[in-house]
Amino acid sequence: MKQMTYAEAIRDGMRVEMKRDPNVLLYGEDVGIFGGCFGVTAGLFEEFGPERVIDTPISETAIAGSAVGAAAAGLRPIAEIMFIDFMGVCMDEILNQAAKMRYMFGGKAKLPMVVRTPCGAGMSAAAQHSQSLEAWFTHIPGLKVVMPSTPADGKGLMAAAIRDDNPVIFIEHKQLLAVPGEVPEGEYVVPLGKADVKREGSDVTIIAWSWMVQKALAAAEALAAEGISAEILDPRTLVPLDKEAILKSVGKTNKLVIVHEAVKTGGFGAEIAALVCEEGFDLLDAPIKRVTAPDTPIPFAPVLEGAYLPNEEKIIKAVHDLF
Amino acid sequence: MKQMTYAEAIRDGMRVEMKRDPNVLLYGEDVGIFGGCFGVTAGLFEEFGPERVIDTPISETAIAGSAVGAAAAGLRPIAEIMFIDFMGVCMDEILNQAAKMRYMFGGKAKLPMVVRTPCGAGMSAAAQHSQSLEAWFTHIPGLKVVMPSTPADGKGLMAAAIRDDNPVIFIEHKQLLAVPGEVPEGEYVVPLGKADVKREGSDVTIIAWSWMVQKALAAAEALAAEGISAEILDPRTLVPLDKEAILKSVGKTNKLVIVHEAVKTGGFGAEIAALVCEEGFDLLDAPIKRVTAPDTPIPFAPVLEGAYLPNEEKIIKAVHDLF
Amino acid sequence: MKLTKEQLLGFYKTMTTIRAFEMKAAELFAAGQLPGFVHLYAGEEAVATGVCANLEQKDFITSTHRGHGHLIAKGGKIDLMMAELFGRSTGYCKGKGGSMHIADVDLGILGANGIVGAGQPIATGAALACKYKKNGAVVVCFFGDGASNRGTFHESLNMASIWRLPVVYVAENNMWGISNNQKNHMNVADIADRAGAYGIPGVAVDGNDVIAVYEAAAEAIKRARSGDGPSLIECKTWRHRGHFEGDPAIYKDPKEQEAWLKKDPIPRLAAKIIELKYASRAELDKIEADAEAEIEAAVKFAQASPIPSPEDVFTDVYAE
Amino acid sequence: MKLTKEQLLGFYKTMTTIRAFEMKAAELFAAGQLPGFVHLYAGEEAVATGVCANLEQKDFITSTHRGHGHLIAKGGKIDLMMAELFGRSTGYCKGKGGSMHIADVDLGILGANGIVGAGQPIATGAALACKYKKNGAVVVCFFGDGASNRGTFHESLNMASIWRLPVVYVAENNMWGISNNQKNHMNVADIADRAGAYGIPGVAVDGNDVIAVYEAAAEAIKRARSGDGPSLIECKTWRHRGHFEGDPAIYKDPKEQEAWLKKDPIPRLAAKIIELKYASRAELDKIEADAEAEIEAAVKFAQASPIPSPEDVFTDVYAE
Ligand SMILES: Cc1ncc(C[n+]2csc(CCOP(=O)(O)OP(=O)(O)O)c2C)c(N)n1
Ligand SMILES: Cc1ncc(C[n+]2csc(CCOP(=O)(O)OP(=O)(O)O)c2C)c(N)n1
Ligand SMILES: [Mg+2]
Ligand SMILES: [Mg+2]
Repeated sequence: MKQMTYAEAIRDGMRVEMKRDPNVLLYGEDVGIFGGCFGVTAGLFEEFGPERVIDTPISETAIAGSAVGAAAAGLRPIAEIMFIDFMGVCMDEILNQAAKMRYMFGGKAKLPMVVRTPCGAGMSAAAQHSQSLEAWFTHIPGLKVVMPSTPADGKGLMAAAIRDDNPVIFIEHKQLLAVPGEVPEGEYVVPLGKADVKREGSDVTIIAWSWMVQKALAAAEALAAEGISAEILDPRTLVPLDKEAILKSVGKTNKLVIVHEAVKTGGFGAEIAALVCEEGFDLLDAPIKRVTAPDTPIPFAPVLEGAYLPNEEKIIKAVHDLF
Repeated sequence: MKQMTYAEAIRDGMRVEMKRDPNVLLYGEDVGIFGGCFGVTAGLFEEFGPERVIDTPISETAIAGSAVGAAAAGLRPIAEIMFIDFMGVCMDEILNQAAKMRYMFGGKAKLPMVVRTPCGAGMSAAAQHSQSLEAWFTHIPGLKVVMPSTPADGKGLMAAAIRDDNPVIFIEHKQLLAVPGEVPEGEYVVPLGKADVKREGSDVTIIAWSWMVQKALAAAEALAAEGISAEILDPRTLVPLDKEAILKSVGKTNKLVIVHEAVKTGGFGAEIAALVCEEGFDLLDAPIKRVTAPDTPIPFAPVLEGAYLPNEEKIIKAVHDLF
Repeated sequence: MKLTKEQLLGFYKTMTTIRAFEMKAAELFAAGQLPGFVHLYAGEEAVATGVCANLEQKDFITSTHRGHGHLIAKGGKIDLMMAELFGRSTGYCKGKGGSMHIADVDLGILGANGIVGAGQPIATGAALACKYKKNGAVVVCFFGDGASNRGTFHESLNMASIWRLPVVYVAENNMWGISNNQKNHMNVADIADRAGAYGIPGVAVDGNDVIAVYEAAAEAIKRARSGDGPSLIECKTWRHRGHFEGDPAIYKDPKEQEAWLKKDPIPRLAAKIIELKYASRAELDKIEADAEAEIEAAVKFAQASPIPSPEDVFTDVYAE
Repeated sequence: MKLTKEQLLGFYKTMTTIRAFEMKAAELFAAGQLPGFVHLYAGEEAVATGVCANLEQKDFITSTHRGHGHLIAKGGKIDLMMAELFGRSTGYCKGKGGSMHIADVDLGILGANGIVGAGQPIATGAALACKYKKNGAVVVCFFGDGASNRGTFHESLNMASIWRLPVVYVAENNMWGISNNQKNHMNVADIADRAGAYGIPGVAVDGNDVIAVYEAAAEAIKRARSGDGPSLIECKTWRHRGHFEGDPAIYKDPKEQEAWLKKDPIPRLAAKIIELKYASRAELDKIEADAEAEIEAAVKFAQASPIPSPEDVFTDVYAE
């Protein structure tokens, strides 16, 4: 085990896999000597050279579309889209090519590709550089969707994403990049589709992912002090989703709060609520609460962005509403 | 009242508004003498001429993006995207420009624009020409999302969409185009945000929109024969959503089935289920069921597409599961 | 460049096979036997044929919604194609794709594509893989005049140029994007001129002359294979039919249609072959008849094939 | 074209105001007073100034992430801009937008934009509105060399060309897209050459020479205003600073940076003005000092302005 930040751990996941498999290569805007807009790829250009770590033009459509072609032709590309907000530029490539090629071809193609992209607000980057758009990708069959919340998960899920033979959308949270944690050295794989109980509890289940796991853990601390024992469940991958883990936890606590940073309407929290309401209705003894951003674009000014973001207090309040 | 098909009624909605306001113009691929890929714009080129009904190059990004600019500069454009499946090509324009401009500018812009686009399967058009992607748009604050299920709604909602000062995604179902119905003549506006009870009932609420309203009505017929009285609620606009109407109906029947053609995971049905589970939990006496397409791309062969689509039998089965 | 008898007769066989496939598809569609959209390549056979004659099995192509010709020219199996059009489980895609999504990855065919322009970045990425793997393979990207106006065109050609990728972009300029004529959708006469925006060679050729196409493609493919980067080839041609089957194409000027029908690439090649005395009319007729027979056999195969079972909907979404 | 004293002094005022705004923003950012991303225009002032000097209030512009210069040149109010950078409720966007989203629709400023290339179709659509309304207005679209590689560029210029829209596309070629040099992101020396792909005029000018920019823009804007359609102008320039504040720009060759700093457009214009005897050095210093004073006042205004209240998050999503 080694102490690493989330950014270092994700980089380590890429580095180990790139050493392991010469078909893995990485490209995107400013991923080379610049090291990526948030420094996540720093040093990889120096280590692997310009054939495997490639700066692209500002052409997200071609970045994502070429990753599809490269994967179909035998590579395992990792493509970086500098902000998840820019995924709109290459949605056709994700929606109609990456996600569907295998199915449309009757199972006769494999697309081992990873699209890495950072999400999230908290740095006053305003409406076009702060979004959380994971719900879109969960609504596209054929994709996998990964959202690590810790350094170790970041490394292990990255390895799993690279080794997976399907297109994986790998979403890194900007606010987590500098967060440190213990990370296994060398090859380390966290399987896709397995949720992780980040804190055990018995009175209420709080499902949260990415940055919101931290907020939920903080809320759980405060709740514990009042005598409410909250279980924090981190699905880690939204697709595939670990339904058993969700139903098991709700079966234990009979209360559910879902926390996500994305805007409320149409967020992935709705899917989890609907799932539990459909398959675990009898487990519930209270309404399912969602703690999310409001249905507005993301404002710039820190005070507004602070009001916009879900946080510890909002989570605590939602839990209180259930008791 | 006049007998019109859904396609004719939507066209009539556009025609009446174009006559009423010279700033309304229509453009898209083959909307001119070709009359649109599905004939919805037939005759408008002849009636309004090439300055107001304009064929574009195959450039969805520029179509949607230019509609934003045209609206910001004082027109009320109607832009057609030939299939909703192609919205991926212009998602940035929808997500980051149309939906957010007003907010980002601190309320100092108006974007009266309509993006018309057909959705839906049922014609063996396969995975890239058959999708139902409404959920994406509901997850973008700043947009309105309209999905008419009848000719009269098609006309009246089109008028409302054109008159609205916000970007409206207007989704027409290909399987409804030839469906006839009674439609008011002349100016006719159905306000956005008002659900419509398409059939009154007391035992179970079925919420469905677009083509699925027809399937739900057929299922309700069959259920009535067995003595189950189903209420069919058509939200008509997903954003704004008529929450009161939904909670009122569930309050009456205490049972809810949601039907949509989009794939299940992350579909708008999840949002409705989550809403009811959060704000109307005590109204429910059974799990909320969703009848949707499975989480797969849309297959080509008729037998596969038939198996893929939600239908009367699947709805009836879901209702039976609640009794 | 001197083409051999075998080459020209090979072209003839490919072109007549494509034509026979397309005319049969038209007939079957009209008879209500083919579901979905069907876009035919009739009239444009010289393009796919002349280009793909330069390719090896390891090379890749990306195709379009109008893909039958490309697939046949790259070696796609007629019976599996036909079965796919019928939506049978023996089809290339087990009935999941249909005409717009036929692919044979083992033959380097990365798929027909229902999204106009989508093949451009995919081809670019495949070329990146070829270059990276140093396997000597090249990629050909087919697309239409309409697709030349998509952003994908711009981003792809720019990317391929700066990375000197082994890819040839082939613009099939049949002068129409559905009902929209080239003169209304672009303000340049030659799509080939757009190559200048990327610092790559661009050439416009008579797309109804298979020899001209072959020669232009030979040069571009050689350039790509030897590491000298991408090119753009524009082939001027004409689609004989409506945009899709069922389109009466009222937007076409009947005189122009007639004039183009006279430039049909197949009789043109036949005349050339006869002039060169590589074959007699009767021998050419035999080639055509064989092509038709092959298509008939494919139809029989398709019609005798099982339809998929409903549970097949759920498979092939993810690789294990 | 002979420029008057008033014109040149006007340019000088605009350019020094932009520079003063940017240097103040740099200082404030370094002091931790400005939240978010801040991209500065220092070094590129001649472009916005020379272009916008040809515009009337009814005309439109679209700007970029590096937008302060465009906004000032089009008449944007300094105090409202500065207040927006501070995220105050008196700011142009009430603190909701920040540096990347400042707009003044009444002045025809359709916004800075955080999405590279996004202004291109927006400008195209605004030009469609101008043409349709026959109001004699034109549109100028500013964007960078990096943005010239986005699909939006291609689709927009093509659309504007076929529809003969009154729009001028101004490529600000500062040779960098963040850390990616032009020689690595495109394979042509002049972005202006891309105009040929759309059948429109394209010209490359020294973007650090405000007079050259003014003249090229005058011609293109006249063409647009008189109904003769769009043009592309490339202005070769250099950003003095990192991509955003905080970027040490290690990817820049210090020699090249130094050489370009010598070509700073502001001293160049000063020299010209003095040579023409339109003003003395002292008079120019006065203009500069006034500009700095105006910026100081704007900072005071901003700092004295209220911060938004949390409930403001919920307003301005929809128009009623
Ligand atoms: C992105 C996208 N936009 C629009 C369409 C609808 N469409 C299908 S084919 C076609 C015309 C294509 O024209 P061209 O590229 O010239 O090819 P051709 O049909 O002439 O072979 C259009 C508009 C599509 N499939 N994808
Ligand atoms: C679509 C999109 N891709 C990437 C970015 C990130 N980004 C912001 S500015 C920039 C560089 C832009 O270069 P250029 O267009 O030359 O403008 P400059 O910064 O040099 O003024 C990049 C890559 C973005 N904002 N939008
Ligand atoms: Mg064409
Ligand atoms: Mg630049």
